[in-house]
Amino acid sequence: MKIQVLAFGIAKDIIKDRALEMEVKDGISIVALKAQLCELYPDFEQLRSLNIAVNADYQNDDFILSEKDEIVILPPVSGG
Amino acid sequence: MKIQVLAFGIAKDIIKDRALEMEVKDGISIVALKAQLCELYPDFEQLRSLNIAVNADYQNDDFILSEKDEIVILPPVSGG
Amino acid sequence: MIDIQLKDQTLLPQDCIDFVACPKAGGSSLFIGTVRDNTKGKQVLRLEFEAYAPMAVSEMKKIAIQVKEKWQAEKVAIHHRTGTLAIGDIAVIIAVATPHRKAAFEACAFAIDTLKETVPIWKKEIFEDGEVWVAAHP
Amino acid sequence: MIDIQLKDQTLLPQDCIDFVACPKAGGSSLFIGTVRDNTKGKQVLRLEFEAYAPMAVSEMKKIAIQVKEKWQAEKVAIHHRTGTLAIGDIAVIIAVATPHRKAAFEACAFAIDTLKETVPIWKKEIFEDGEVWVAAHP
Repeated sequence: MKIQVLAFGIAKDIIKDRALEMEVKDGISIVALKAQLCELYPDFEQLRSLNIAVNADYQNDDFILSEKDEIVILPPVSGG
Repeated sequence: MKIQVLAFGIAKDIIKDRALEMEVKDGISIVALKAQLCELYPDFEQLRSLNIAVNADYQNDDFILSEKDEIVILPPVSGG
Repeated sequence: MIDIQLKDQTLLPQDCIDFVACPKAGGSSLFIGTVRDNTKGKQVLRLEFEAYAPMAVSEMKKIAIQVKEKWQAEKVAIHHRTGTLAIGDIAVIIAVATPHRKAAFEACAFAIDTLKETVPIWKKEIFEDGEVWVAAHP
Repeated sequence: MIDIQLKDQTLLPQDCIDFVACPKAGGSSLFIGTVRDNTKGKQVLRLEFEAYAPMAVSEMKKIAIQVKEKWQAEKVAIHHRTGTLAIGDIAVIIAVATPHRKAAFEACAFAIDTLKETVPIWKKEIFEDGEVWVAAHP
């Protein structure tokens, strides 16, 4: 399936864009998506943490993604 | 010696005035003054605490008072 | 720097915030104490605060100096009200700016706790059916 | 009651103070986070804050709800800035009103600690000689 992944903060600098279209296997899990992202952009492995938000919520590594989800790369947050 | 003692809060209600003139023995200590006050006004014994300030500062029970000191009865404070 | 005020006019949090604002400090903590509408469920009509002014100011100064020393606070403001206060009025404001936020909270909590123990200010609660000097009796 | 704001305009402490003011609450605690002029001794020129807005707002709401439940807070305000901030500008304000003051400090400290861990907002420090996304790397 084809998914759109949004990026913020340093993730935007790493992919050099605000969003990324990716071809992934159907029913991919978050952990597998992270692995695929790290393969495409090894700089992700240097971060203190890497989370994926789905529809504006944190989800665990085993969460299964679908095409209609809003998927966002969350590098380590630093608000406040 | 003759001393002037100022009162605030409930102490003012107990002595029914803002100040009190007292005849005390020369070189009286704070603890002795407190005893004399409690004898004159037994209501002081009902308070949670009773402190005497000398020249706008806390002093211990063994502090010796003199005529020129500014002496103030401090009932339990409740600011804030 | 320290700003101590004891006055019978409305206290303004913004004054304290402006005073402690400081480019070296990353965080400031404020405590604002207001007049509650009840004590143990009994409706309070108003409060009256009385202070032994010279000593109250000097005890508040001592607290501010301790806060500066113990928590490396850049700036400390302590403002306390006197006179008659209505429900919701501000009785006290404490503001502390420190380089790191954990210290700001600790310092601010220490300041209000100590103020309530040492500063010669007394408050009387006025109820429908009488009045009470707060905390006078055990 | 809860007031969550994420905006690219100046944050006003008085707005938060007014929001949490409440006759049932005897005390409110505020935290004001400002832009420091240096990081580890290195001069900061300005900060840029970026947020994943819908999730940032919903995570701030979660914090406010937790604060209300854990500390019986009457009112909670969390305002966070986005965009470009100069030294001394306010990045975040948290205000909590509780019936008793100890709870107000604890709740306010919890809120800012949690915000820094969970809310998807990122800040970039701009120095003379470069820029850094804060806390991105170990």
